[in-house]
Amino acid sequence: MIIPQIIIILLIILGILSLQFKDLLNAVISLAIFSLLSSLLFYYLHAPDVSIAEAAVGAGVATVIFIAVIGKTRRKEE
Amino acid sequence: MKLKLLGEFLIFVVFGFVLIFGIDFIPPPPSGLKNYFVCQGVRQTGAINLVSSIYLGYRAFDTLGETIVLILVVSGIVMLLEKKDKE
Amino acid sequence: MGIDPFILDVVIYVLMGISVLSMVRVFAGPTPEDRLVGLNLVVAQVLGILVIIAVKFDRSIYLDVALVYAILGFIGILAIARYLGNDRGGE
Amino acid sequence: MKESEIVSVISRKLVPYILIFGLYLISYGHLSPGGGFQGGVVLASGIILLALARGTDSAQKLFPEKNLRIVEAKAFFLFLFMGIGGLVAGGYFLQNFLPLGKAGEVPSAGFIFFLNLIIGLKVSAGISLICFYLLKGE
Repeated sequence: MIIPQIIIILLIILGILSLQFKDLLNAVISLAIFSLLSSLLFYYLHAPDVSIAEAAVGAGVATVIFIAVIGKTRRKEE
Repeated sequence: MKLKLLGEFLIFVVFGFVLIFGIDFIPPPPSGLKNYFVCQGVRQTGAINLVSSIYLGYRAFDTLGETIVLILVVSGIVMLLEKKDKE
Repeated sequence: MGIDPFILDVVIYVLMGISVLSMVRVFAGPTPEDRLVGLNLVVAQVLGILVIIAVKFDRSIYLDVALVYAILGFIGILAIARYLGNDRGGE
Repeated sequence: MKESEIVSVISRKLVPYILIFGLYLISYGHLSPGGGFQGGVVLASGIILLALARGTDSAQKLFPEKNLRIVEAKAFFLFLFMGIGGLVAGGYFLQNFLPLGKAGEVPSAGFIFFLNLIIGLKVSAGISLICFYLLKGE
């Protein structure tokens, strides 16, 4: 099967991209997809416990905390 | 700017090679503990989910440490943000 | 018993390809709104992949992960959309 | 900004199901994937959804901040008392002193079920407290 290799390559691309964005909102969206794909990777490797934790934290809580912090500080990075 | 990006890329490639080829030299993990958990876990703790039986049965003291970490985080955030409201 | 595993593999590959194609909008979207729509698409397609992998492995308890993502996947999107709406409304 | 009617109504209808699903993840943690931390995060996500869609003041009517703080502090001491219970029963700290029961049924694995419940309540109270404090200023 070639699914884990595809997911790992996409993960590397998304990680580099979220470092390079100047607008921090785009970085948050890219990190949301990062956590979604890593949850899919854990699920594919037969670890549903870790996958549930990653999905719940990455989809709900982490994004809300990032957005609240961006709202309290500046949005653009210089 | 270009030079900095090149440096980052170089660090990425070097660490990637070290990690990929370093995996061959790591000895395989000991299988005695794994076999013990798989064979005895359900009978000794009564939980079918082995992950749950390890982190609450055999290693419950680690979980106590995790709860201390969480309570420290919450009290830190409450202290930092409550001070701001009063000013 | 059940569905031919080859068909399930083909479906997983097709959904993976579609989600890679919709990730292009995330990589190259000019505005944050475009990237938000791309995120929404990727969430829906990965949800399909999760359910089909659960059918392929023949474990019914693996469906819990898909249920968690189906319930909680839109909270992050709601937070980002609310922030964008506040930003536009404040101008 | 004007509150959206659709988001408000949908979130009000959806939150009870999220809370029930979180309690399911906690209480079946020793039989299926899930457990204290995961179920607690799902419970906290329900409260966060209420705070996002209807404002923090409306969410704090249902889940007051004082109660969350009390749950957060008391759950830690409950965990310690469960550990001391093993000591009292004649074993070591955090020993499984309740009867194990038959593996596979819901009231089995005596001690683990209660620890899952305590950790779930504690994690949900802590994370929703963090998000209340962060979302309050907007």
